[in-house]
Amino acid sequence: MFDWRLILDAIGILIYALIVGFIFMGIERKAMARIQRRIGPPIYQPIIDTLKLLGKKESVSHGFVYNFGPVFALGVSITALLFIPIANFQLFSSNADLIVVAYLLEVPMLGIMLGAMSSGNPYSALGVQRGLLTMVAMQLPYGLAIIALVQHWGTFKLSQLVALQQLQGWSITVPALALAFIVFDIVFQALLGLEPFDIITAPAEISMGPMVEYGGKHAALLFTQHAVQLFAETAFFAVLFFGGASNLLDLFLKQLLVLFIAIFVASIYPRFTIDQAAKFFWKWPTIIGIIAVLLTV
Amino acid sequence: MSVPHIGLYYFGALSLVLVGIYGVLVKKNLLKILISLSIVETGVNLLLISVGYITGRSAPILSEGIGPKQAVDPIPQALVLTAIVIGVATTAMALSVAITLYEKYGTLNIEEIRRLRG
Amino acid sequence: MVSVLKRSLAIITLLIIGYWLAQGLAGVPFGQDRMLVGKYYLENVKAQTGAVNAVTAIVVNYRGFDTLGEVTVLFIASTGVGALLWRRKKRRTAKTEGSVVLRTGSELLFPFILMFGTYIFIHGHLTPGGGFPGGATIATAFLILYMAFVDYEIPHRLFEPLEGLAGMGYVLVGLIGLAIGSYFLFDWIWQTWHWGAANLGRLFSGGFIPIIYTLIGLKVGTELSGIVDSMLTEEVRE
Amino acid sequence: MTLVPEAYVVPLTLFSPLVFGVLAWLFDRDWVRETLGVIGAAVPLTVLSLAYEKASSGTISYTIDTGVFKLHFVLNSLSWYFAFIGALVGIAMAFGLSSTSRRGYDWLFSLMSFTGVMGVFLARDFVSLFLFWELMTFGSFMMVLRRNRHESLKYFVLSVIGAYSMLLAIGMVYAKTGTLDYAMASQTLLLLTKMGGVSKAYVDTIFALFLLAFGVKAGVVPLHVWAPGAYGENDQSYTSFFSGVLSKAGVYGFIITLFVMPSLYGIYFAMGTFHGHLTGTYLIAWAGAVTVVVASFLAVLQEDIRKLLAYSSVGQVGYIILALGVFNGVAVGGAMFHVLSHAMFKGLFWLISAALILRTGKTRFEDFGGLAEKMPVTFAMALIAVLSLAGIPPMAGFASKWLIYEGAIQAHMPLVAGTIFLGSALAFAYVVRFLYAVWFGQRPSDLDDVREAPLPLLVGMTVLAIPNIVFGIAPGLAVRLINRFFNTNITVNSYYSISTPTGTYNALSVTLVLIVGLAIAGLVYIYGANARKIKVTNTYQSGNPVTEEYNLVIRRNFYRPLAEALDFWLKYSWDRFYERLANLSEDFADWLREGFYNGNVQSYSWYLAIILLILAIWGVL
Amino acid sequence: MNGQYASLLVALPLISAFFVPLIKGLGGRAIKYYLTLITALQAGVAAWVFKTVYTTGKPIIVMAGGWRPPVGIDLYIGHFAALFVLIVALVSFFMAIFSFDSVSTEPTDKYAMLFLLLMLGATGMIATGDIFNLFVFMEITSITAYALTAYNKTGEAAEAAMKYIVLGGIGSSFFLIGITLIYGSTGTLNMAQLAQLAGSINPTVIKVGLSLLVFGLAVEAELFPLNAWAPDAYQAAPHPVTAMFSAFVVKAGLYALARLVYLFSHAAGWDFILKLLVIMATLTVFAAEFSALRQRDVKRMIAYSSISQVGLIALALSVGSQLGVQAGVFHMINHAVVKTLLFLTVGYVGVKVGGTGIENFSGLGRKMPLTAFALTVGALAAVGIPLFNIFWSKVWIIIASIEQGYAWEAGVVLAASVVEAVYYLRLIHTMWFGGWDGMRIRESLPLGTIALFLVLLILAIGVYPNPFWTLAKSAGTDIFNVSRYIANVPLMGVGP
Repeated sequence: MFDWRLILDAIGILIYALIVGFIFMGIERKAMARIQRRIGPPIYQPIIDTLKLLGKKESVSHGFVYNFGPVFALGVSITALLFIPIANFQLFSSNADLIVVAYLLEVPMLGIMLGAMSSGNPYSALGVQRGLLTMVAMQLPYGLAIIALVQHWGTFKLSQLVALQQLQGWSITVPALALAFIVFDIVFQALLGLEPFDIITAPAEISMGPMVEYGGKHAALLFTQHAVQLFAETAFFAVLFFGGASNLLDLFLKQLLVLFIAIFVASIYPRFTIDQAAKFFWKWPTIIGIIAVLLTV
Repeated sequence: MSVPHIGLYYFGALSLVLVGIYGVLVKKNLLKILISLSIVETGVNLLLISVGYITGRSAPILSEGIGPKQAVDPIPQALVLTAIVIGVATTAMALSVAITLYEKYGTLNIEEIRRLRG
Repeated sequence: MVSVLKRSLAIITLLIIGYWLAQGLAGVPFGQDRMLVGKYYLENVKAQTGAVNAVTAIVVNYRGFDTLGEVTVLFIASTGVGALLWRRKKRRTAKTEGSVVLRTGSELLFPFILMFGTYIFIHGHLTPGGGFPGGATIATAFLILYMAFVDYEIPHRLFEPLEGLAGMGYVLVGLIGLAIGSYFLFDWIWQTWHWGAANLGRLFSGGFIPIIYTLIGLKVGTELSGIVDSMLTEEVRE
Repeated sequence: MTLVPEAYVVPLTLFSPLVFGVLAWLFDRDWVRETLGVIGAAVPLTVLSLAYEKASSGTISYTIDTGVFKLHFVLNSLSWYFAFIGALVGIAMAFGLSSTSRRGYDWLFSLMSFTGVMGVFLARDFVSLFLFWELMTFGSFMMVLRRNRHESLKYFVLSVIGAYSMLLAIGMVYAKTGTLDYAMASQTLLLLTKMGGVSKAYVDTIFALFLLAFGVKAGVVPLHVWAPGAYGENDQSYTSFFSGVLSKAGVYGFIITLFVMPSLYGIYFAMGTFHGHLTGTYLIAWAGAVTVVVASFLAVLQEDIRKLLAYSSVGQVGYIILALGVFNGVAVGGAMFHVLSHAMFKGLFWLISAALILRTGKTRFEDFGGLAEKMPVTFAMALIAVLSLAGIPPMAGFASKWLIYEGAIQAHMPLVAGTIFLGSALAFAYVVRFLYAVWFGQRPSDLDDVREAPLPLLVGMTVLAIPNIVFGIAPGLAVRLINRFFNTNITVNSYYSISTPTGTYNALSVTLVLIVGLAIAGLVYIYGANARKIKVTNTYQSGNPVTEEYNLVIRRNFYRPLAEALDFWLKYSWDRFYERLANLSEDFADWLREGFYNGNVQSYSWYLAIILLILAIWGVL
Repeated sequence: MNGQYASLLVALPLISAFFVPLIKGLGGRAIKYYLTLITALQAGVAAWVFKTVYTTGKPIIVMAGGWRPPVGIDLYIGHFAALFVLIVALVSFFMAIFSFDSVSTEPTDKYAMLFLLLMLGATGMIATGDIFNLFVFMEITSITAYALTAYNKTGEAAEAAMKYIVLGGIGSSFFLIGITLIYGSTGTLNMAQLAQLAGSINPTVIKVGLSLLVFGLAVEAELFPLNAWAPDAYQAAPHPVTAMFSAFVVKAGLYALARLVYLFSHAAGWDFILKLLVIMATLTVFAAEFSALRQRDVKRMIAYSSISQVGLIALALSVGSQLGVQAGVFHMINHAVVKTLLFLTVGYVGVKVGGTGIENFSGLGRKMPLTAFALTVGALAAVGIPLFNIFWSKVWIIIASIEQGYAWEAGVVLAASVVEAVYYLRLIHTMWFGGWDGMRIRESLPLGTIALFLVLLILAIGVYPNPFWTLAKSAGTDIFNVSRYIANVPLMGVGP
């Protein structure tokens, strides 16, 4: 039952996503630097870092679960990616739908946390706690945005969603879904762990949060995971709100657009503390989400 | 709400009963309560007897001269015989209990005899 | 202050209850002939029980069960009083000897009161009165002795068995009725043996009424004097 | 089917646990009691699995005539489904009990509640439902009574209030319809509602009473107060049965009111609609939603492992109630599937906590830590349970939650669906908190000699772990079974893929792609140099060494920020409210007794006079 | 042996009571043996009467003195009376055995007499067919009860007896006024004839008369405001006597109440009386349960619980439907069995451990395991746990009362029985899991066998209630179906 064409597509997309993901990370650092009026590292810097980390002679491990954590995270990110309809390649999206993908996008955090927790380092534990709390906080608005979307289009299948949006215009054009877009965008910041909600890694306070114990190839694994995750989430965002893409270039441009919105927001806002973040998420985004949901019922 | 006109005997017996109940409700001393109880019993017995009376007839002893038509209703008189003895029995029991109470509590005022409550 | 409120409240309640009872009694007008079963009794008392006094006939024969119950009530009273005032060793509470008049008078009158008591309960089926009044008079005889003498006590060893025997006698009469006439408390003397049918209105008539009344008289006499005795004695505290 | 004649199927499933329980209580020798107990729990499982095809196609009915009532039992596909789940968790409990409790007392009452729950599932008329309901409550109550009187009384009072409100409802139904059997009562009730023979208020009261009765047992929020105490203060392996299956009796009750008595459908219609949804079911949906949110928030903030699991169990049952309330095919199918998956992963969780408490003797999170190495098998089981409860795709938990998501959003109940999102995030949070506090981080010194859980307990865990994975990868199996008694419009493409009108979920493909992804990640991992294993205490802590006393760990108050964010809501607690209510009623009782029986003869005779006055006043008027 | 030998039921206890003074000299133990013998004989006679009534299906009419009713007094031993006289006899037999250990105060011969006459009074009340005879037997029961309550000669016992006498005295006097009114208007005292004439009596008289009768009997049957004497009397009386009080003395009062109320069902104002009884019964259950909640003395607690169960029976009887009366009778049987067991065990603990305070019960499970087990079974049965006997009758009573439209009353009763569950389960907890002072007490064999027999009976009725339910059904119809009652009584055509 193996149709080889699908496998080849999947591997091709995977490699493409990997490269584009690293480039997005590079763009992200470059853009932040440019905004802060400094030159910033070249765009392909993350690729070099990962290869350097992989090349290290030997690295430290705290036991099986510590190794299993990052591997699991990367594995799930790859799975999530393969279920999103990337441009004209349907990949596996026929036998899973919006809810499954939304869940798969959140599961990598469990992988990272498994590794962080088993490292026994209190900073990583603090990082885990903050990561979970952010996730809890943003889950309600995230859910409301998705519900509004689904209620409007009436289907969960991503491919069908893309087809409908091709016909009737992007989701943003619909007023109610515009509100959902705003909510989803705020939530998107937290999903990526960017500035206003990057309490998880919080470089200054708890030295990279969960990733504090990671070094060598574990750190490399996490960078690749972050790249794939970045690509998958931007693609998911594009599919949901910008009507997916007919070809890769079209998808790339939309992903860049989403990325730049996130970068601009990230470079402006200072960091929320965790209970401020929770209170914030449960005030404005939830209210807008409820309005969006009630409009589309 | 017409005032019910009842015979003098009924009135007397009924008022005895009411006086007795009044005594039980108001008096504090146990002996007075027991006395008012026996007043109630006498009142009731009187009532029982007066129900059986038929005007113009004599006691139901059917010796010569008094036939079935001239005798009063005998049943209440038979019943009252038993009722009186029951009254005596209750009063005897009550008095012996009062004796023990006085022995144990040293008083007959029912306000103080209240160990068993709640 | 409270007691005045309480008394007035009591009076009001009792007036209402009185009015209500009076309304009920008004339905049973005084002095009218409403006899139903009573009329049957009056018509056949002589034929069926041989007693002239309809009340005693009803008390002993027709409604004998009531009297049996009622004798038990008195028995319970005396046992109850005995149980409650029971002390291991008792002695008379009287302190002062009766006056000369009382002492000699009581000694003289004692036998006559006894005789009068026995007369009442033997002639129960003829004259008014019966076992209970007779027994009461006998008890008063002993009461007088108690009042007269400081150390007089009724012969307990005689009275208690007598009381039991009299009670048992009554029930035995009933059981014999069950055995002979197949009905409990059946008047076998009058109904089956037809004794004393001839001399209606004289002593030897009235079926088993005189026998029962003698038993009741003895029983009541001993019981009431027993009650008097327990009330007039107190515990000997060593 | 020839092995067990049809006539014996129902009585065997019903009464064998109780009989063996009594035997185990009588022959209180060490290994005799355990074997009897396990046999008692195994009989229903074997008999039910043997009677599978007979029950799924037709029905096996059985009647006991006790003179006073005719108790009527039926084993059809619906009751078979619930009874089988009960039996499965029951056998796991039996294995668990054989290692955690050494007392005939526990065996007697656990197996008595087993019989009670079986009776509730198989009952076909109200009186047998009520009888076995009381038996189940009494059995579970006695288990808690031995350990903590206050909690047990709180549990007993609430469940007896539930049971008696059910009796009231039964009485009201009997008064109007004259029969006690489900089917006949429902027909006549439907006719009466149509012909207006019975007033709407009457129907509403019946519904409210049933809702109260089943809500108490299912632990709907205002009535959930007994759950932490009853589940916590108990032999943990029995709690796997208690919270896994007994709460399903409450859910089964909702199903009875919603589906088994079709005419009650009529009742729900008679109750009118509330912008598009039946008021009755809308209420149930919102009750479930509130339960999910409140219970999950409370679960996250707990410090004691048993309390956390108890609140989480209340929350998960809240999901089921919510899905039943949504009342469209997919959601109800999801609810039934969640009944199965909840029983599996919650039972597993409780067995794990039984193992932990048995081995370490500790119950608070701050005393645990770093047990992953010491109890590897239990840790693996814990991972499966965590994945399943959090709803991670390859596990059964995800499949049922996915169906509930689909159903809720399809039925245009947006806010209720929103609560599901919040609930599942909270579930994820408290499950990871459990993982961190118990299994990872620095191990306190007194836990160094902890041994692995005993064998019977491990067997019990595997019995519950396997279905989690099997139904995770092959949800079609369970949905085909559910479709046999409910016409949920979930189409089963094949044993591993199910699809609803609006979405599909191919569990096998997700798992396969996951494995492929892990393989790729593994390759990347192996490509790097091999790693040197170091002790847990050797960590980057900007210089200061990690020692025994100076052991930085945040197991206590793991979610303090969340508690601060919620402090406005945490001021109110249902528990304190009920406590005050109980004291109020006891003081009232004291006042009444002191006031009325005040020992004074005069006041007593005044009472007599008052009664005479009442009679007189009535007579005079 | 024709039916008339049933009169032995009354004659036997009477003649043996009168015989006791003769054997006074033989000492306490001999008298107790004598007492057990007599109660055993009475049980035999009662069993014979039970067999004849239930095999022939026709009630035995004992006509005292050979006179057919209404001329003479008749004992109507129907299905209910036969059943309950047997229960009275059996309970007395058990309590006679129990008296060996528990009654030590001195005049045991007088105790034996009073014991027998209490049994006689209750049997008479149940069997009699004549309202004045009912009054006489009620008085016999009450006066024996006064004597027995005060029997322990302590201050509390005398106080309890005094309260009982004052309230009982008022109650019986008004009962007598009721009889006077009814006799005055009808001219007969026989119940069957009264039932025939009930319709034709002048309405005001029957309204006042019936309410007075009900009032008098309500004092005896412990309905709400009138049962203030009951807890004290139960607590102060010797243990076997308390068991007899709750097992059948109250039942006799309740039966008489039900019999009289249903006799006058054609009279005017009847349904108001029923409504009043229902309200009083519900209040009884409510007040008694709540008063038992924080009791320090277990015997008084169980007394309150017995009063509340009696209230439940009264509710069932006054609901006014055949099903209700049958359920009420079934509850009477169950309640008699359970309360005998409870008072037996609590009394035995009181005797052995010295006092029935709750502290004496802590750790009873290890101190006196058999008694503790019997007490637990009794308590669980009283609460109404399934597989025990009271569960069935309580369910039927609730259904019957709801069917008659008393849903609110049923609700209150259920709320009250939640309270009952609380205090019984607190007792069970203190018994099995309370602190234990280490010493184990040997339990006597005869009492153990009685307790076990009662436990087995409870479980038997609980698991398979059919035989007892058919008994209760026929007994219930016997009370409710007045026309059959009139047909059975061979009335002489007396009167104008």
